[in-house]
Amino acid sequence: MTGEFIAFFVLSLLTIGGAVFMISFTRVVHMVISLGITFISIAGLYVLLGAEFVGVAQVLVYSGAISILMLFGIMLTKHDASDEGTGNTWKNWLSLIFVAALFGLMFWGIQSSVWPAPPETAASDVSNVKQIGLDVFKRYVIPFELISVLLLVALVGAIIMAKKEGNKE
Amino acid sequence: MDTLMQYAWLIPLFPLLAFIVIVSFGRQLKEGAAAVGILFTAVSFGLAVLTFWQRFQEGATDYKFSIDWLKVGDIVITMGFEINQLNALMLLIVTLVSLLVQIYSKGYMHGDERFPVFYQYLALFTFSMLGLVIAPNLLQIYIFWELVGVCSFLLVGYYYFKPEAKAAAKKAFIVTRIGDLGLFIGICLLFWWTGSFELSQIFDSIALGKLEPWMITLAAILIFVGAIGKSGQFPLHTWLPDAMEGPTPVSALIHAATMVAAGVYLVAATYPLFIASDAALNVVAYIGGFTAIFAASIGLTQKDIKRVLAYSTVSQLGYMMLALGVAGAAGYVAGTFHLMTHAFFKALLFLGAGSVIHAVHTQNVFEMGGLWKKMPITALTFLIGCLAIAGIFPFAGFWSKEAILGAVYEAHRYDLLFIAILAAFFTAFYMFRLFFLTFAGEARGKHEAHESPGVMTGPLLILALLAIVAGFINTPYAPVFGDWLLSGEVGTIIEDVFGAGEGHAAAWLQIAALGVSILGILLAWLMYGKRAIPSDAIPEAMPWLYQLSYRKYFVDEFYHYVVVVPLGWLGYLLNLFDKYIVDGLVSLIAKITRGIGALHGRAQNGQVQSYGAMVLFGLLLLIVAITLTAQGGGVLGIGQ
Amino acid sequence: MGLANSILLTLIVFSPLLAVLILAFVPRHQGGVIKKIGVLGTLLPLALSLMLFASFNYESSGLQFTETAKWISIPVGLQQSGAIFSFDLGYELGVDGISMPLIVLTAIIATLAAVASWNQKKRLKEYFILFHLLLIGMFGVFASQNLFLFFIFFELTLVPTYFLIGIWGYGEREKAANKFLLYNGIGSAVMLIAFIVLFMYLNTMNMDKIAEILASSGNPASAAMSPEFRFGLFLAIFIAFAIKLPVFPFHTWMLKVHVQAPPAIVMIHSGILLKMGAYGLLRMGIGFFPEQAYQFATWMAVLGIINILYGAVLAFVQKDLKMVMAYSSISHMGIVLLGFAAMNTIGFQGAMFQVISHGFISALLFFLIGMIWERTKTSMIDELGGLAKSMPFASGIMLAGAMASLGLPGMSGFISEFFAFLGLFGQMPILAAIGTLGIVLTAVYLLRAVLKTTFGPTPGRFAGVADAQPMEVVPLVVLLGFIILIGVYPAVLANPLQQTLKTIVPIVTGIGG
Amino acid sequence: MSVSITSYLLVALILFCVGLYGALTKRNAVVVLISIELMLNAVNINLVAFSKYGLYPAVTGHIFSLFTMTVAAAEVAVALAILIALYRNKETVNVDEMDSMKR
Repeated sequence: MTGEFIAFFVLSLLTIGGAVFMISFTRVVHMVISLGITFISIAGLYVLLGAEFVGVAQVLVYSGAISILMLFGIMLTKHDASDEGTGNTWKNWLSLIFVAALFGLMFWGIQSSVWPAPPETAASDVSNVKQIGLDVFKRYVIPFELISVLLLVALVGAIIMAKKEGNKE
Repeated sequence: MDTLMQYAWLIPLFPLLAFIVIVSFGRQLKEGAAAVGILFTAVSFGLAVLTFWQRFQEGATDYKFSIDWLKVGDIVITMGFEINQLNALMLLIVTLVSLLVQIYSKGYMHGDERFPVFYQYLALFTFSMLGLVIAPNLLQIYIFWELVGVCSFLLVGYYYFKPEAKAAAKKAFIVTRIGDLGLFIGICLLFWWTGSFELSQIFDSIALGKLEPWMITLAAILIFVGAIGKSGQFPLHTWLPDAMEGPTPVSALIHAATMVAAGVYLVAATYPLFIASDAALNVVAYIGGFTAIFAASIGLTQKDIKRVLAYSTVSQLGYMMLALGVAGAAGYVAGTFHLMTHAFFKALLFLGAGSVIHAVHTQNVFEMGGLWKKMPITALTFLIGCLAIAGIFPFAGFWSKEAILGAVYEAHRYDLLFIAILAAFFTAFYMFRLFFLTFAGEARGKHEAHESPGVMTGPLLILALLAIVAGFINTPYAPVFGDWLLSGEVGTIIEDVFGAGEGHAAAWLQIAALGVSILGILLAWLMYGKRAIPSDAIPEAMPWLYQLSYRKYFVDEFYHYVVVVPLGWLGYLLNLFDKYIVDGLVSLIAKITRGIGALHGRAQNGQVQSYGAMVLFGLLLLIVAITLTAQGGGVLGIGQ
Repeated sequence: MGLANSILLTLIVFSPLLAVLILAFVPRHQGGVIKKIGVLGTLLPLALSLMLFASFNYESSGLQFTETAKWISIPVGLQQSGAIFSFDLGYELGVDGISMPLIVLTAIIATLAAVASWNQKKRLKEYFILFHLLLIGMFGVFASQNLFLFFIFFELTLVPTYFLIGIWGYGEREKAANKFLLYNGIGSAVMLIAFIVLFMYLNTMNMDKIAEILASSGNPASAAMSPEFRFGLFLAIFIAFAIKLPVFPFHTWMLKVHVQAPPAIVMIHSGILLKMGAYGLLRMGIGFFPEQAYQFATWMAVLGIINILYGAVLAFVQKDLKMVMAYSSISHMGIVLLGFAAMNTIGFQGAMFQVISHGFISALLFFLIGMIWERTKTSMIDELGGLAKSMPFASGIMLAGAMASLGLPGMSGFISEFFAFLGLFGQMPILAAIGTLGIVLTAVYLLRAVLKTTFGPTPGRFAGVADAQPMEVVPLVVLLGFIILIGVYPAVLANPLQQTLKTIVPIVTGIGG
Repeated sequence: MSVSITSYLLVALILFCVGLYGALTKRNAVVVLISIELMLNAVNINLVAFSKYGLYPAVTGHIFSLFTMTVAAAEVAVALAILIALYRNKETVNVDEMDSMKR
């Protein structure tokens, strides 16, 4: 029972628990809090996996930006808590069955597959931030640039769409 | 003199001309149509007399002429005409009766709205009947056979607005058609077996032994089935009494003298076929015999004057069939002879009945009576007819009936002889029952009867004369007619097979037959003339027997429930089958297709999440499929 | 004359186009003018087809008035020699003894049907344009000697018929039209598959050539097709045309069409369009695969008998006069099958006679039913009655038509019935004997229907009904005239048929023994 | 004993399934969006896990998860913009009622 295992256990419990609560809560604040917990726990998982940079980015982007964005999204639109309850139960059950089936299949796949033995030592002591930086700006420079363009376009597009129309008409 | 027979084809042509003229100018002619019909038929009659006379003089060689009508492959089908003894005789009978009936109709149908139509049909019938009797081949016989059937149908349904007439016409057509079916099949089979429709060639083939015995029997019986239909023999007799719905002259012409005799004529014309098969002859004889007694027993109780006569016709036709079936030259002569005499006296009886109906406007004999004084000519001629049909010396019926009895006796068919004599007794009884009820006693109906006009009584007198004298051409002492008839080609074949038959009964048989007839008349007189015996004694004593006879042995009902009703049911069943199974199957396929479409349509509900679920489901299926099919190759099956 | 004869068929086939063009320029509201053009337009093909009839050579057994032109050529590859190898589809027309009478029949019925359309009121312009397009299709079917061309014309008949039924029909017209299109579309699809297979194997679409290649056992293309394969092809063609004929159990579409379509179209439909089934069966089914047809003959006979008896029994219980006639058509088409099943000259002749004669008879009867419907607004047998009183002429013709239909000698129906059965008696006497029952049943149901309509007491509401008008007398008299002409002098039809049938039958019987 | 890759994969799988269920059943569009984010995160966990325990450990997994985050961020931004626009017009963010393409 190493410390790593305990950390993993706790973090994954928080992740899944947060996700499940997020799905089942009906009040906005609760949802966003549980969402934040999930995201942060995932960041912890990343750190556990030796991906500190990704973990930090996760905290920045997801826990920081996206959760807040979602909060705004929910608050800006009319939120009626009672709405959720009247969903189509028949559809819910069907979806549940499908999802469970998918889970079963995947679980079976994961369990029955042979995985390579975990490496004896950690890959390298070189901070993977540097490694990432090297790779991003050498090998993946074009996707990186494209992503930036995508972000720009998304930014502009989001502004245009969310802007109030009809003022000039 | 040979030239005259070459023009025999004109005989049927004149009535056809009359038909065309009346069809074209019927509306203008009005009652003048009668004149046209009579005139053209008279010409035909003249020609027929000349032809007959020539035949009578010359005898021997038959005259035959034909033209190509149709080529089918290598087979040439011809149309033509043939004059032999039998034809010549039939020509004479048909033209004579037709002429007389047309003259008579001028009075009987006077004032009818569709007067020209009536003559139109009569002319067409005369044409068809004449065409039938001069036909040299079976195909032509069949063609005219059907045509006379149609004319009969048209004339029975002449009073088209009467539902009974409609039903009777339909029945007449369909029932005879059932018989025609036999003829049709027989003709087709004979064609394939002998390669020809020509009667002469068929006879040759039989003579040469080309046909197996069973073929001959089958063909003969099939042809006889045609005759059964046309001549109203049991079991296809039911149409004939119903056919009395037609105007009475029609009954006289078609349903007594000529068309119904066509069956007998057909058997006589194809007689070489029949005599080659004993079985076929027996069938003819027994059906004929049975019909004779069967119809006679029904005739005993009928109340409608025309129906009595109709059953009498059926019975007499059975007599003729009996004669033909008993075999031999004697039977052949006797049957044909009776055909001729019967044509005269039965036409006479019908026309007489028509005259009575014309006067009293009812057909129920129990509403007549006492007409002897009011319509003397009609009564007298009717009496002559009755005497003739009852076979009283020296009327025509005596000689022909006696010839039949003789033929049967000679052939040692005592069972048939007994039937024939019994039938003769019945005949005498019901004919005189009819006579006494109609003419004797007191008037029972409310009617001002008076004698019919001359145009109607004229034909009656002529026919009465013939009914008296026609028998003398074939007395046992001078069988002129028989000798002549057997001198033709067909006659020669018959004589070859059987040898010349004497065909006349021993004296005791003559006396016995006469005695039986007189007994019948006496009984009728006692019951209906003098009323010494109450006429309802038998009905009261044995009601079931009376009912059986009066209701015609329930044959009609039997057919209705055994044939007509099941056919209707079958039809309804098949209709349902057609609607719901045959068509339903197709509709079902269409519906399934549409249903599947609708199902998919419902899935297209615009709900993104449903689509998502669907996609998920598809993904699952794919994964399962790939996992199952790629064994040992890992999840994606790439490993191999 | 030379030139005219050399393109006579093209002229006949496309002559209705003239009327279409003229009609296209006539204003919609001038109904009278449109009607006149519609009727007069049919006279041109009639005249031309009578010319065809007159100059037809009765001695020759082969094709006449042939026309050939290159039409479509699809290059598909190079041969070893370097020449381009291509599929050629020619424009090939021609008539022989079978198709010539059918063309004349088409022209006659078309003219009469146009006359019968005189009382049509709705959307006249479109009606007559479609009518003439339909004509082109029908002429083309009978004149084309190329399978591809045949198929195109065959389809060309479907489309106008679909609209003619669907727009101008009675109550359930759309349903009837859909059903018509569905069935015939399936039939066409099956036929097209068979044609394509033939084309793939034989590389020609010319009917004569196909028959020739298939008959010669030495030809490699012919040798490549096994008897079983040929049987399959024969069955495909049989089914395709059996739907058209129609043969049980493919008949239900026809009932709807006959009940719902306007009378003039039913005349054409029952008079000619059904006949395309018989024509195709003889020309392509039996003509291409005589051996297989011979093997199939017993089944054909059985199907024929089923058709006859089934149609007759069902006609007996129908309540609607039109349904009676529709089932009667089924029954009569059974006789065509019987004639084919006989596989001898007599049978074929009977079948072809039946095709022509039923064309006239059914046209006549449906025309009469249309007349009755127009006057009484009903065609239910139970509601009708006693029409002989108020319309004696029409009733008389109706009776005559019924008599012709049930095979009265002296009328065309008899000749066909007689020869079809006679032919079959030579091959399968027992089946033939069963089939003859149909003769009686025909009489039963026809008399029931016709007598109920015309005989009996006249109900008051029909007392004032008018008899046939001059414009109606013409078709009635002409049709009856043809029926009687063929009945009395069948050689008029037998002579052209003769030589052609002689060429088909030896193939058939030569193999079958 | 260290944590095996299967454990990480399992966690990711559970997260993915929860997200999927949410995406398929929730009626509020924003919640659906969040669920989708959860699914993306699950994928990210897989990527990172493989980058450590995979057949060829490398940082490529990290880079890919970074890209995914970026794209997800862009996606969320645009999606929320669409939702707001939609809400302005239709007064609802209910997924059930967003079927105007069908109507």
